[in-house]
Amino acid sequence: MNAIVYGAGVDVGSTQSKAVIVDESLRILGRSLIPTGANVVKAADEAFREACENAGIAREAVGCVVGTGYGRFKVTFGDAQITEITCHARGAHSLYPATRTVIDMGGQDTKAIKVGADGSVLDFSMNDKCAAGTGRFLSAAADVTGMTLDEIGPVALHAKDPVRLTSVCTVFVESDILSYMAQKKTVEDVLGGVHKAIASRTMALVRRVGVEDEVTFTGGVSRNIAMVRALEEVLGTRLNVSPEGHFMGALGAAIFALERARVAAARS
Amino acid sequence: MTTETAALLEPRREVGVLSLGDAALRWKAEHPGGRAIACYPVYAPTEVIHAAGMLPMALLGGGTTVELTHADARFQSFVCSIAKSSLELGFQDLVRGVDGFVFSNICDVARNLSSVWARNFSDTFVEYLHLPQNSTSSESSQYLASELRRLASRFAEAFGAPVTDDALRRSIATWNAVRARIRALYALRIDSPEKLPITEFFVALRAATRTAPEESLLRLDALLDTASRRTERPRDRIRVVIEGAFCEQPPPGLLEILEESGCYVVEDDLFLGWRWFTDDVSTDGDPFERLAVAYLDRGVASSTRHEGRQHRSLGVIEKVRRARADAVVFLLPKFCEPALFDYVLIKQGLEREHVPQLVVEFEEKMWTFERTRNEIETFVESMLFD
Amino acid sequence: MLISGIDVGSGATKCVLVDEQARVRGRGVRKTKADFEKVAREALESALADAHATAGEIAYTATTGLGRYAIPFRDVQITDLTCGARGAATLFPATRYVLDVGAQCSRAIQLRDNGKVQTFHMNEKCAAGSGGFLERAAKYLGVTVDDIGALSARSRTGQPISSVCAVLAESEIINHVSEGVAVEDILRGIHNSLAERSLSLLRRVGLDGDVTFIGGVALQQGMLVAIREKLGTPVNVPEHPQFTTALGAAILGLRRHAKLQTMESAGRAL
Amino acid sequence: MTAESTGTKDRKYEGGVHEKSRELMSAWMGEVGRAEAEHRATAALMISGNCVELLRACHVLPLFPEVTALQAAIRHKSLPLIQRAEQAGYSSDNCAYVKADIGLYLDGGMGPGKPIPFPTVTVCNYVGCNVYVKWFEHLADVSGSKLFMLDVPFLRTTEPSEADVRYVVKQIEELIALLECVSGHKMDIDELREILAHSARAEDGYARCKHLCKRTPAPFDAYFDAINMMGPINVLRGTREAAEFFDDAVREFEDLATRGVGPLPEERFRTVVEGPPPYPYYKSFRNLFAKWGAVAVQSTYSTVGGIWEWGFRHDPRRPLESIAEQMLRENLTNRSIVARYQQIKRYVEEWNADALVIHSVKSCRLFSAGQGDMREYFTKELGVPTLLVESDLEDPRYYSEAQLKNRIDAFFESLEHKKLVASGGHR
Ligand SMILES: Nc1ncnc2c1ncn2[C@@H]1O[C@H](COP(=O)(O)OP(=O)(O)O)[C@@H](O)[C@H]1O
Ligand SMILES: Nc1ncnc2c1ncn2[C@@H]1O[C@H](COP(=O)(O)OP(=O)(O)O)[C@@H](O)[C@H]1O
Ligand code: SF4
Ligand code: SF4
Ligand code: SF4
Repeated sequence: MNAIVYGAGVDVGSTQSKAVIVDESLRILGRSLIPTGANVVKAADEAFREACENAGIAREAVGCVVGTGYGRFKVTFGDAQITEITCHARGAHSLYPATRTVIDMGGQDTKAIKVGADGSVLDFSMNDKCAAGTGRFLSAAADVTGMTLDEIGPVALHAKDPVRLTSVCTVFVESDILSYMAQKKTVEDVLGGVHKAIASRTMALVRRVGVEDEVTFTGGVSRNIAMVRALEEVLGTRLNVSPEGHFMGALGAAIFALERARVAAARS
Repeated sequence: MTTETAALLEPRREVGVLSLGDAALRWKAEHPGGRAIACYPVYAPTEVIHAAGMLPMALLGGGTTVELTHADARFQSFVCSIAKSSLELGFQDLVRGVDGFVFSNICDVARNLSSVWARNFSDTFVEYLHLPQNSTSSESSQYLASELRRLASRFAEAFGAPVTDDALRRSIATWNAVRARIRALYALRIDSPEKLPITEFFVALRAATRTAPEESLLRLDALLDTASRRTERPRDRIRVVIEGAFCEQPPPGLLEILEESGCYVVEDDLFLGWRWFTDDVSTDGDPFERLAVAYLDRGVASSTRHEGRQHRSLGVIEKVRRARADAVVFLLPKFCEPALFDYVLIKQGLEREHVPQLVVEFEEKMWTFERTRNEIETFVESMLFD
Repeated sequence: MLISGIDVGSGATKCVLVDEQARVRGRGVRKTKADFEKVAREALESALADAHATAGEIAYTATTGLGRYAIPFRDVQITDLTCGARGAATLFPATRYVLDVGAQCSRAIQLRDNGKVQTFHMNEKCAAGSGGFLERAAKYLGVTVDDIGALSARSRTGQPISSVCAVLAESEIINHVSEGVAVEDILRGIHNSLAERSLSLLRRVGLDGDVTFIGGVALQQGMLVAIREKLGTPVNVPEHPQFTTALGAAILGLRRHAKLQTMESAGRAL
Repeated sequence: MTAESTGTKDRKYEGGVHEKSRELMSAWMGEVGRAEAEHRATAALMISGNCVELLRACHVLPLFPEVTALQAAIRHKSLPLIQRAEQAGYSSDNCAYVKADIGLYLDGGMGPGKPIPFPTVTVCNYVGCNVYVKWFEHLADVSGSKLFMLDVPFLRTTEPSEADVRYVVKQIEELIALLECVSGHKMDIDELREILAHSARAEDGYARCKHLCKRTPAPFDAYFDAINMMGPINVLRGTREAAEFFDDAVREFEDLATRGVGPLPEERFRTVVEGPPPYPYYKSFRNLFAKWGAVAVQSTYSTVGGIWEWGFRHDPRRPLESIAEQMLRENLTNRSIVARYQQIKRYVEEWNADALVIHSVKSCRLFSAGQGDMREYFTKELGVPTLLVESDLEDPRYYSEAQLKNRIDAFFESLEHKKLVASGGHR
């Protein structure tokens, strides 16, 4: 009997770990999202377990597991490791085959990826050594304003006169925001300014690889509607944003896993 | 900005706020066939440019007006703002109207910028002057004279604008006059700083770096006249020399905070290129050689050149004495290697002389000044209330 | 009669009440929120409750810290550096150097004989080493801020942390955790690197006399151990380090108030 | 950050070249250490486009603060020195080479009676880098030595002007007079010619070694292994020992090339590397590339002292002029960054490289400022796959292994894919 082949991708990010299980038709059967926390090995395992549960299959049924993200070498049960850059490109390509540019905004870094027609990486650029202006910056902004990550996006959309920030350094965003609030700026304008600042910084990154339509926005921050709009504004083009955006790296990894599993199955 | 200062700035706003390109276009509209050449605000061969019938302008970066979206891809995060924002001006076409750029060996960043500029905007005139760093060699002045002549011949080639010896002599005389006015304004501020707030002076000087010298003369005279007739009450403030912002200029808001927090700025190193010579340049003999000799023996002390004759700190200590200042406030542009290096030697010299000092780092695109205000206020509190 | 000193810091807002003899009568603290005025009032109320006093007894209010201008009911505002110096000199008159590590700012101050500021140095713009970073690290490591100090003090060998950037240091920390480094060693490592940064600030202003360590981070035992170890000289720590700056503000306020009163009575006498 | 295990063992490849180079360099360090006791005149000099031959001919022992700084970094001793200098007021944004050097002095490790003596004179060969001017001003200040500013005009086009050459030659003459004065030895022009002949021979050998890297596999890594040749070519140039060193090196590499042996078990990618190496993490950085079978077949850093592979040699018949020409034209740092693009382009084409790797270092703006533009040029205009990574050449605080690894892995993943596609295979 020919067993069904599954592939799993586990994306161990700096803040959150994501896992996705796909079947042979690249359908997503299950997914999971948990905070990475302090024990990375455990987080990877947990994410995988939850995804299997969510998919309703046994761990053992998965033919191949590919680890990606910062903690990819911590996916101890994984069969291979691939960087999230390659995985995001692949994931985005599978959902939007016309994708030529991917913008991945995660907790610690932002990447612009130029993608070939077959979903391979042609070129990429990342924020430099400095982590300023990434997802973490938004989390810090959420903290200071006393809101959740889900809330800041919709609020920022209502900005009338967005403030300008001196820097997008995560460490100093708090006092910058506090002093704007003290000047009686509205929360909407402050958050609007925060999103705008990140978008313009991202633009510089994207220019490095060149903007080519279609552009797909992935990573945790793609869930933030204000960031989507701010990026669309600076790019002057519409973005593909999928509900799976946060899982794109894991999805790409799962697809790679499936391919490997197929090869292995064919061999045996 | 308080409404009071805003009102003071109003008359000069016109030229001060225009983009470099628009300021050039405005002048060119009045001078059909004219050309404009921009240089960093450190030493600039203003006489040679002027003698070729062109307008010398200071390339001052983009301040808070441009968002960096192209230049960030060319220069990394550890490069100063002025280099990035001037390149950005190019990419955003905000220097259209400026016909050429003259760079010189002020630092490694500016040097690389000149090449990157030339590569990205291959249709503009870009020239690089090597200003001698050896101030003691018997060949130095000849060498600089040959550099200035080379520049003049490049102008002739590119624009058909030759520089005759006579024209250059006349230009030297004109710029001597401009520098004399600027010196008079500085003297006024040393004497009664309350008559000329730093922000107003800053805007006036900034305007002078993008106006023809003949027009600057009139404007500066008017300012000198108005200011000296004012009857402001001197306030209880400390007198400071600011040092370090010789290339990337501080945001006017930062200067305003300085005065608001209790300082009178009585000397500085802003827009040095427009007041480079501490004394008149001779107008007889070979004018190229006269300029070269003056560069070597009566140029201001500046971080952009090697001062072979005396310790780095002596120039600043001299300024403190001459301006009867109480303290030195270093305004250092973030990532500016020459300023950050010289700071150390100057600081040590000031410590030996017991001159109080404060260090503040800035970026031209700074918007909020809370931290800086805090530091300056503390500094003033520590000096004023004993 | 009471004088209040309110320090609106970037992390916490602290209030200290002193009486005419400059004795501390009450303290209050609240986490700083965007509405500075409200937070300041809350901290003040909490201090009043602590002192069993009423708002009517307050004769003069001095504000300091990041939000010093945002408090409309203040009589005077003074910078936190001046106040920190004054507070430290009040508690330990021999103080020559003050190290103040708060939520976002670290600073080293050199004092003159009279408790005035001579020179100071703040952390640079790109600054990983402050209390806020510790709070976030604590969250990661699953411990509370109150526990950090004791845990770290227990470690014998700190795990070196190299990153200059707070954000990047976090991932480094995570890395260590997953490699099985003990939580206390990581905390100690953080404290060591924070201590190193603080000391380099101190060394910039000089180091040849009594050091007083103030600010919220001085509450952490491990940090103290790290600093003492590196410094090799004794370090004074107030009983309530977090309130030192507010105390300084109150003391300066008290002087100012006394001066105004003498001027007033002199005026009346004329 | 602790170097995560990369799965590859530290490379075993080390040959006679490495060993001999270490011997020669420690002999020179020994001389430096004895200089004071032996009352020998010394002069501090910069590596870029240096004129070490003049010092030798005047019997003045050369000191190279840059070499001192990089050795501190390789031995993981740079951080405390940098911090020491920062306490004295240097900014975290200043070039860390300078800070390590000045830090060494502040730390008491340099000066009278120390293994590294104060220089008798400080000769600032201002070739390109403006930080040199600051550095030597500071060094002259702490050591109390006389500073000679040898001002070398920037190469604005492809050739120096007559005035440029005249200016430099004049200064060289003035420098000789000064050196003669400090050493008490009158320079003999024939001795200088002999020294220059040694130089030319070493230059020839070095160039031949680098050309051998055009073979597949390349017999050595022209970035990492070239460092071992940079001591002899820059510091010891003009000595018989250095000339012989390169004769041996050519022999060794020719043999390897004939046998088809390279520095790695398998050469899978050929790269050209731009920018100085991260000395504090030299080994682990190398391993990040070795893991992928990536070998540098050319590098720009190896030409800071001089570019020899296009044929320039010091000419004993025109001693002063050829020294001036070398300083003005034949080294990386005095050329514009755009001229560097052309140099790299030739490397990529003639050495048959797959990709360009740019290592951008925060300390050195001379090298780095504008490398983003370089990346634009190579990726967009030439279509050469280009990787840009950042850290520092001296300051360990700017090295983040996890970040570097992420970028390097992703880059080679995509190169590998391209190779697969090109060879008709698929994943
Ligand atoms: N519900 C949400 N709404 C908006 N933004 C979110 C949400 N959840 C996470 N994010 C953003 O996504 C970031 C994490 O993105 P992710 O791609 O998981 O990064 P990493 O892979 O580095 O962990 C967070 O820092 C946060 O800014
Ligand atoms: N109970 C506590 N135990 C240990 N550390 C504390 C405690 N309370 C506050 N801190 C530390 O002190 C910091 C706040 O210090 P504080 O001096 O109040 O800062 P600021 O004046 O900038 O608001 C916090 O970030 C935290 O690291
Ligand atoms: S600000 Fe400083 S670093 Fe920047 S271009 Fe000017 S001199 Fe160079
Ligand atoms: S602390 Fe801020 S400015 Fe510094 S590297 Fe980190 S994010 Fe960038
Ligand atoms: S800037 Fe670069 S070339 Fe100049 S001294 Fe520093 S490391 Fe050397």
